[in-house]
Formats: sequence, C-alpha cells, structure tokens
Amino acid sequence: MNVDNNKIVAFCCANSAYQAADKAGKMRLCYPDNVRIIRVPCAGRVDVVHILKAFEKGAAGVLVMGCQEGACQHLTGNTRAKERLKYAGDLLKEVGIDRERVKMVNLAPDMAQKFICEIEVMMEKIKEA
Amino acid sequence: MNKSVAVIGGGISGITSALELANSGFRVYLIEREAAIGGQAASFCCKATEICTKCSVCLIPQKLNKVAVHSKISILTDSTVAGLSGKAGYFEVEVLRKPQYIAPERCVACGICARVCPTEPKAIRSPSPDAIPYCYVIDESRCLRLRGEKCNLCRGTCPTNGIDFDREPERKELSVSAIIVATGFEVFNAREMGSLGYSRYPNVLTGLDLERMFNRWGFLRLPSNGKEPRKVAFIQCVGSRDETRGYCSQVCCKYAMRFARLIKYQNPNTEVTIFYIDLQTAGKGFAEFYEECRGNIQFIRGVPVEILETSGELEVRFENILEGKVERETFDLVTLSVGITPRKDSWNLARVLGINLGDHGFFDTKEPFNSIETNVEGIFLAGTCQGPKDIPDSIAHGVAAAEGAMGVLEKCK
Amino acid sequence: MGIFLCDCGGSLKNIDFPKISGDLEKLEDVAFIDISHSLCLEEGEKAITSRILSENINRVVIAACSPELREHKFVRLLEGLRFNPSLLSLANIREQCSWTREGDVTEKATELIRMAMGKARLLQPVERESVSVNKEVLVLGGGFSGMKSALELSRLGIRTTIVEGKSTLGGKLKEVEGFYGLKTSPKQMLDSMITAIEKDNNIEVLTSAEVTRVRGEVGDFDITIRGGRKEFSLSFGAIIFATGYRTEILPQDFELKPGGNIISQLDLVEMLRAPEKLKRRPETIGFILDVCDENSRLPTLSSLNNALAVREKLGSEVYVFCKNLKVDSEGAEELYREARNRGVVFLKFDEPPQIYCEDGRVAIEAKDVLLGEEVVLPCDLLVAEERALPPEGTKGLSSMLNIGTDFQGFYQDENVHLYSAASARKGMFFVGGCRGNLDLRRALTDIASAVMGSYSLLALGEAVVEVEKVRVDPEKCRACLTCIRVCPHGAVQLVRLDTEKEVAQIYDLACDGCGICSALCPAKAIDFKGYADEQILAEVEAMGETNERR
Amino acid sequence: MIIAERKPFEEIKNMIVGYKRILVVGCRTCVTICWAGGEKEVGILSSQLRLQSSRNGDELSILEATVERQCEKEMVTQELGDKVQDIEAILSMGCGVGVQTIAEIYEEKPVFPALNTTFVGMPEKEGLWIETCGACGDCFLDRTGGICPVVRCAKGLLNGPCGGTRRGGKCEIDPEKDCAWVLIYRRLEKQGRLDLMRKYYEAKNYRKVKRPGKIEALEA
Repeated sequence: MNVDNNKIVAFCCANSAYQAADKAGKMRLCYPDNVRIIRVPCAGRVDVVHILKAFEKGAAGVLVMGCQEGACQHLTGNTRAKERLKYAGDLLKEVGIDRERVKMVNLAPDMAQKFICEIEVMMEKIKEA
Repeated sequence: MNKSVAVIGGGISGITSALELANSGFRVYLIEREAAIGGQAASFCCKATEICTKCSVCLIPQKLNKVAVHSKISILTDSTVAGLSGKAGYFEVEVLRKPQYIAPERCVACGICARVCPTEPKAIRSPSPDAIPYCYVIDESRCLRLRGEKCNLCRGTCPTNGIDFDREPERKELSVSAIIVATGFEVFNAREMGSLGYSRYPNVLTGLDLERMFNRWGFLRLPSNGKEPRKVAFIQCVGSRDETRGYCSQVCCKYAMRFARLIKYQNPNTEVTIFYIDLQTAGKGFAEFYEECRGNIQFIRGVPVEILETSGELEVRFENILEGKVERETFDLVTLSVGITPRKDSWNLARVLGINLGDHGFFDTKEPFNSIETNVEGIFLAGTCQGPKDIPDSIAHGVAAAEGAMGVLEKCK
Repeated sequence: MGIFLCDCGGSLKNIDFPKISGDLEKLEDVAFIDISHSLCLEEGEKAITSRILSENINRVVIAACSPELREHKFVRLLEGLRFNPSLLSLANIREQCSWTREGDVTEKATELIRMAMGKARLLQPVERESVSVNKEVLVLGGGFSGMKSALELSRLGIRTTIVEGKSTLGGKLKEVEGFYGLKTSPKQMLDSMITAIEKDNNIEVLTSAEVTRVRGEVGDFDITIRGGRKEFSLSFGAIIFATGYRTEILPQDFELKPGGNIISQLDLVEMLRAPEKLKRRPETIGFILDVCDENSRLPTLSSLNNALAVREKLGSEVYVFCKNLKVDSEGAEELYREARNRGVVFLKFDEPPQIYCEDGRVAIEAKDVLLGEEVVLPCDLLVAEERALPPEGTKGLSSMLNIGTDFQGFYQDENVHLYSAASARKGMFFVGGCRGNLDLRRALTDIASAVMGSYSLLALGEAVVEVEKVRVDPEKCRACLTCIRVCPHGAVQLVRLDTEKEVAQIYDLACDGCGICSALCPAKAIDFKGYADEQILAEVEAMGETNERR
Repeated sequence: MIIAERKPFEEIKNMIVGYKRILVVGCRTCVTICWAGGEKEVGILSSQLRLQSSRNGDELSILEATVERQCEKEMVTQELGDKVQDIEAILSMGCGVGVQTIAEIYEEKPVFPALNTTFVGMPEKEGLWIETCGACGDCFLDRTGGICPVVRCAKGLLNGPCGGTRRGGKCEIDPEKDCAWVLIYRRLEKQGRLDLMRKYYEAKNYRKVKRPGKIEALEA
C-alpha cells in the first residue's frame, strides 16, 4: 500500500454514530488520529462506489456506522447497509483486499466507548496485514 | 396576547411537550431546575444487543438537540417556580433563577477555566457529555471565590468573559396561557430497605447505577475490584407493590430483562438470575423477548428478603415459591430493580400551583381516565409526575399534555 | 470560497492555526481565511457578517466545534444575510480532532478542512418554498378511537370525515361492561360522543362506507371511498387509521366443547347486563389468562373489571387462573387488590392448564405455583381468553399503503422513532386497537399524538419544504421501480411526464432525506443535494490528496 | 426484459491483461434495470480495476462511459465517438447484443464482455429476477393458462407433470421450486378450462425458428 499511516474512513450516520463520536471527544477519550469521519444522513446512504473509492484513495479500512438494528429512523437504513457491505466485501476479496477491512458497526448516540473500541479493532486488523 | 406555555421540568416528557407546542407555532418557556435539561433519562444507556430492545433512550439526545435549536423555545435553567397568579389563559408565573455565574449563552465550553482552577477536585467542571445547554458548571460548595476567599483565576482566563461572580438570583415574571407540569420522578431510595444492604456492600447496585455505569463505560465491572462479575442477580419490585407503595412501577421488569440480556450478550458465561413476583411482559413483542430470555437467564419466582456479605461474595436468602422452601445462593453482583417514586418536594410545587396530590404522592388528575388535566383549569400534567411510566409512554403522555394545552390556547384566541 | 477558522477562545492549543491558513491560502479558489476566537458569539458573528458582505463569495467553510451544537446558529446567520445556507460546509475540528489526542493534530485539522472545502465546491443551492397543504383529515373507523380523534381535531379547528364500515358508530364501546373507576358507563359515553359529533359541523360521518384506493402523498392524499353503490374520491391532508381490533377464541387455544359453558368476555357482559334473565345463577365462574397471548394488557384488565362486576351483581365464586398477572397499567394494582379483598381467588400456573368437561360443568386442572400441588376446579362457567386480532381488511390495506405490519398482523411494527401513532409514511397515523394498543388509556395517548401530529403538519394550510432536495433526473431515470420499492417512507411515485415518459418522482414533503434511494439507483439518476455522490467522493478525494503529497 | 449478471472479477482481470488504457462502457436500458451494467456498476467495476492495478503496481488508466442503448449503432457512435481514439481495449457492460454492436463499429479495437447475459425474465422483488420466458419462438401460453412449462418446468415437459412431483406441489429436482404443471393445473381449474389438460400436444417444432433469427417488418 502506498500509504504509511493507513487511514480509516468512517461513514457516520448523523443520528447516532456522529453523536457518539462527538461524545467521545467531549469525554476527552483518546483514539488514533488517522480516522476520518464523513457525516451521512443515514447508513443506508453509503454506496458500494463510495467504499471502493475510499480504498482507491488509500484508505486501509472503512467503517460504516449506523443506528442499532430496529432503531433506524428510516426503518431499513442500517439493514440495507449491512447487506451492501457483504457485497462490498466480496468485491474487495476479488481484488485481493481482505474482507475484514470493511465492517458495519451498530451504535447508539451514547455508545462512545464502543465507537472507540471498534476503531481499535480495525487498527489491529490493519496492523496484522 | 402572545400565546405561550410554560413547561415546568426539562425531562423527556417536558421537552416533548415543549417540542410539540413549538412545532405548532406557540412560544414555550422551559423551566428546568438543574443546570442542564434532559432529566433522569439523559443518563440512561442503550441496552441493545444485536437488535434494539425498544427502550427508546436514543430518542433523548435527538429531542434535546431539536429543543436547543428551536427558535420558539427559551430554556431557563437553574430556575424554579416561586409563585403563580391569574387563571386559565392568563397565568402570571413567577420564576426564581439561581445566579448564573457562568452565562450559558456566553460559555463555549473551551475548558480553559477548568485547567486554571486551583481546587482539587475541580470546583468548575464540564457538564455531562450530551448536556444542553453545553456550558461549564460552578460547584458553589467548593469554589474558593464563592466561599469568600479572593480568587479570580477562572474569570481572568475566560476568553469570552462569560464568568461573573457578582450576579444575583433573578426573579422573572412570565405571562403564559397554560402550564404543563413535567417534574418527573425520583428513584426509590434503596437505603430504606436496610436488609438488602444497599450502600453497605459495594457490589449491591440499583438499576440507576447500572444505567450510569453502562452509559459511562459501556460494560459492567464490579465496583469492589473492577473485575467482570460471574454471577449477577436482579431483584424485582424493590420499592413498588408493597404495603406503603401500592402500585407497580411498570419499568423495572422491562429494564431488568433488557440488562440481563445485555450482560449475557457481552459475556455469555456470566450466570444471570432474576427474582420476581409477577413478571410484567406486556407490550408489543415483549412476551417473545421474555421467551428468548428464558433460554439463558434463570427466573426464580420469589423475592429475597436479606443479603449478607460472606467472604467477598453476596449471599442472598430468598423463598423459592416454586420449590416451596427457603434457599441461599451467592452472587458477585446484585442489582435492586428500584421503582419510581414521586419527588419528595412535589408537595411544594403543588402548594404553589394549587393542584392536589393523589394517594401515592403523584399529582392527582381531575377524573381517572383523563390523565392530563388537574383540578386547576389550564394546568396539565405530563410524564412520570402523574404516575409511573416508561420512556415511550412518557413521551406519548407529553404529547397528550401538549394537546390538552392546545385546547386552552385555541379557546383564548 | 470564504473560510472561517475558530480556535474556540484559544483553547485548541494542539492546532497551529497560522500554519493551516498559510497552507490553504495558496489555493486559487480561496477568497480569504479568517481566524477568530468565538464564531458562535456576537463578536464572531459580526466578523462573519462584515466579511461576507464585503467579499462576494459563493461558498462558506466554517471549521469550528461540532455541527450538532452550532450549525443552526450559522444557518440562521447566513439566512439573515440572504446567503443560501445550503452552500455552507462545516468541519468539526474540536470534538473530533483537537480533543481526541494530546499531541499536535494540525495535519488532521488541515485534512478535515480540506475535506470540507472539497465538499463545499460541489454544493448546490436548495431553495425553501412553502407548499399548500389540504387541511382536511380522514378518520378511518368509527369506534371509540375514531370518534375521539375527530372530536379532538374539530376542537382544534380542523375538519374531519369519519368513514365507518358498519351502519352505526360505536365499535367496541357497545361491547364493554364498564371501566374501573369511571363513573360514566360506556353506554353514556357512546351516546354523549355521538350527539357531540352530530352537533359538530366540523365532522362529516359516512357510515357503511369503505376506502377502496389510497393514492398521493401527505398534504394531498387522493382517496376513493365506496359508500352504498356510488364511489367517489376526495382529497385529504392526513389519514388517521382507527380500525380497531376483533377478538376471537381460537380453537387451538381452547377446544370449544359443546355444552356452551365456555364463553367469551362479551357473553359474560351480556349476562351481567340482564342478570334476572338467567335460567340458573352460575355458582362458580373461572377466568383463564396468559394462555395464548402474553403481549396485551387487555385480558387482565377486562377480567379484573368483569370479576368485580360478577362479585357485585351475581355474588358467585370467581377464580382467576394466570401465569403472570399484568398489573403494569395505571390503577391495575388497586384493581387487583380490591378484587382480592372482594374474595376473588387468584391461582398462578406455570404450564398451561388442561380443560375438560364433566357432566355439564367445566373442570380446570392446573399445578398451582403457590400451593405447589395439582388443583382441579370444576366451575359452571369458564371465561376464555380471547386472542386479539387485527380486523379483516388489514392485510390488503397495509399492502396497498405499503406500510409494514408486525408479527401479530397489527399495523406498523415497533420502531422507537415512530412510537405512539406515527408511521413510516408521513401523514398517516395509526391509533388504538389497530396498532396493538388495546387498553383505553394508551389509546387516549395515541389519539393525542395523532392529533398533534396532523395539527402541526396541516394547521397553517402550508408546509415549508426544501424544493427538490432529493431529485430524480428524468433523462437518466429508467423507471426500474427500485426507488419506489426501496423507499421506507413511500415518498416516490411513478409519474407520467408531459413527454409521455413514465418516470419516478420524489414528493418533497414526504421525503425524510435518508438517501437510500440515491444509493441504490442503478442509473445514478437520483441527486441528493448536500450529500450527493460527488460531494461524498470529493471528501474521500481530499483525504487521499494528503497521502500522495507526503 | 433481458437479465444479465456480472462475470466474476477473476475472469475480467484475465481478459484485459496487458492492456494499459481501457474504456468501460455501460448501457442504460435492460442491464441498468437488472442492476448489472448501469452507470453505478460501471463505477464499481472501474474502481475495482483501479484498485487492482494500484495494488500490483502496473499503471492502468480507466475511462468510463454509459450509452443510452448499446444495441443502437447511432447511440454508440454518438456516446463513444471521441473517447475511443487513444484507448487500447473496450470492456462492454452491456448484454451480448451490446458487445457485438460495439465490436462491429470499432473493429480494430478488441471488445470484451463484462457480463453474462442469462435469460429473459421479470423482477420478483427489488434485487431478485426470475426467468419466465425461454424465447422459443412458438408460444403456446394459451393452452397453459399463462405459465410457460418450457422454462419453469425443470424438464421442459409439454404434456403434464412428470409424476415425480413432491408433496406441496414442489418440483422433483429442486425442492424449493414449484412444479410448473401444478401451477398450470390450479390456474386452469380456476378458469374452468381443465379440459385443455386432457388434450395431447405433439413435440415442439424447433425448426420453426432458424438460428440466428431474423424478423423483417413488411413496412420497411
């Protein structure tokens, strides 16, 4: 990979994951700073093209963070995102990138700790490869 | 005549009423006693495992943001209602506001004042993460300046000079057409049940402590030694359905089962036991949720009477009604599912507003089936101050109170 | 493009603002870069206002604290300056950058600002317009919930039309014996409501009529109603469904043996209305609960009500068999205690009891939990627990409206955001029994939130809407119907354009801005202003640039 | 409607080995509707190819284009006209007809198919397409109540079920699939035309349609 400090792109749903990221900041919890958060209205908005483009642009891992299953304001946003990530995982496997680099995460606005440990889990995966 | 409503209490049902009325075009004064709105439910945690368990705690930050943003809602924090005059449609509410040493509209929560404050633990500290208005708070008891000593460190360093120590308590007069009382509830003080050993043994917690712990850390640790508990017990109906409090608090069975599943989900080899009298499994889809829980959680019909600490573990003595004999069992952690009790100072607000209290200490309503109107026309009740409710019902009740208030507003055009 | 940086009163120490403004100044489309201490207070706002009025810029990027806190302030400020706020892009350099690490984060801050600039370049203006909305509301179903909703709405000055399938209003009200603690009996309540409706000229009632087709979106539903022989279509702003529920004793729950001594709550109510007409006064009456459906509170409440009525009027022995007594609604615990004081015996079982007939009397055999041994109880009458089911037309209606139903068939499975009356489709509300809330108190709060929902939607007669925030490009659209099937809010309709071409069209008022359709559209025909594909890709692009440069 | 499915990436990769500049062409009609070759899938395949090339270092530049209908010569030339000069190979994401139309127009450039054109069918729900017509050229749906046994019966029988139908009317070969003739029987029963089942039909005359089929409108 042509990038040394291998970035993580996190597509965060504005209703839950973005607020969890803010809460982590307000609680001054430290987490690795190669995470780039992109705000999307709903996890269902993230398309396979965005994920592949992120990898093309040098991202080492992509996290799509949506609401808990059954608590999505748009009912099917997070379930569609999960299916789409399986498809994206297949596409990446075909290209030789390890499937684990793409992950769907279900968060609620108060889960700052889980937000951070999901990022650390992704960091381990990237370091292993 | 400006059509406005005063909502007393900034908990989940208060802010829901405020939002509904503001969205329908009326001005709302939200009077909150604490330094930030959100009430008890703002410190709760989401209890979802793979799927959401419908506790609707995640609605609260969303509604808080909408209230903070709404142009028609003015939030008065640190304020209480001191007096009331006038009648339905033409009320005059007298609001007493504690001195705002830090002006909420000036404070940008940059954190410099907390760095320079000499006291340990800090007298000036940051609010809880999703507090609205997000501004720093001064603890009068520990601040040197307010205890008479000369110390101006924080005032000097504040970039937006929002700190001003010689502010006086304000007294404000609001002319409103209707009032919604949404003062909320207090958790049952588990210390009253001496035999269960709350606050004597560190590993005996209440439901509220569990909520705060999960909200803060996201996982469960024993308060005594920080390790993961292997055996957890939930004791139901602590402070409800007994002689003095003849009502069911409706929420404890639900949150106990949700916690039990969450703990099992996070660490499958912990053993979880729930002691109950009558398990309330009503609610859409909750019976199926109960069936799932029965798979890996042990339910024992029979509420324990005594907890003793033996060698670091808690020994619970209870009467197992199914087997018909008294048994003992040891646990690492015991959670008392405490119920909802009326606020101790609600009689004071009742005296000021002239509304009367029901037999359990909650505010009373005009007739049994009309759960929002009080005996004073133009004053409405919302949320748990009228009776125990879970979060979705409190929200629905807040909307009902707003609809009641609308009736008064429409009449006095 | 104008860029404003805020160092939050100088507290963001680990970001070197002059270095950032030095780097970004060189870019050609940057008009100016301002560093200020507190953009969110008056002095900051004055700085922004003067800057914007003096320079003619068409995009604004603000790097400050979290958009959740301050975005509304900046939007209101820009609206004041007649600058379209949809051309504003925010970078969160405080909560998600400066506060996440002790060490220097200038590089991350630059990249976040660069990402915001990348997005800002592609932002398109979105106009806000007000769309006229039909102020009438249709109430489907004339039971207690339907009548109460119509009365509440007309009290707030909104015209309603009630469509009731049967020939008279009333629904379940006619079948209930009494409500605990309520002086007025259901009969009086029913008559008072009907007279109020007749007097009220805001309410129009169409009895023995049914809805055959629902088209259109919130604010302008076009509904065809068939009453008697004629069929006509009317337009409404919102619909409140109050179609109620029906109860049935299902064979698999109780093998209905001949001899007629297994009755439903309804038959018991008939008996209680006219106790003198009974041939033989039943000595012992048994109630059975929690056998088929432990979700609803109604069986417990109606059993306790009727048990008290039996003790009063007939004075016969009453036994209640249940697994867990559902006392978690208001006043239920007092009801339970009063029933116990009046001598009603409660037996709690774990496995469901066996029921068999013995010389004309019904015997219930169950292992009682409290006594700990088998109990066989012969009694004259057994009141079986009915299973509450949705009314017949629910399946058809729900597929026509594309609203989901839950596992029991009631409307709208549980989602916390929609609780208590709203539904996935804006403008459609489900109230009381048809949603599964069977007891009266919860139905009342449902009605209140449905009324408030439709009032805040329709009261002004118009709704402010962001015109074409999500737009389908007619040329690219292949009418493959994916967006119509996928939209959770049913906001997309197939429309015939003037060019005779069938194309999907998104209805702005009903669209909730989730973007699922634009992600799934195979022809990339749906453009979501503010979160369009290009804008998201531009943010990703900007993240990539710093990689190559290093 | 023609339903197609994208080839596995391995196959596509081996096709374009050695070419440095590639044009990926999508088509906006049938393959867009069945989510196989529309503008979105062109974007996906192109970024996959770019990822592949950046991972193992060989520089490969990808151009993307989408034609209104690849089976119309005028539309192909109008869309690809200028883009074709300096590219070495074309990867067409249209159905088989599209690939051959482009190959016919630009004969000097190699044209590779990225999709497998599978069948003529209809969407059951979004994302799921089933074959309902085998384009056999001699339609006899009038006798089977509108259900075509050539395609929906695993063995393509013309005269009634094969006798191996499982319980619940399921096909002998594929337990999830409904037996076509059971469906036909039920529908004819509903329409009261069950006597059609008793008639005996001789084998199909496949010579009726000469391959490759050609249809000439009289007016032309």
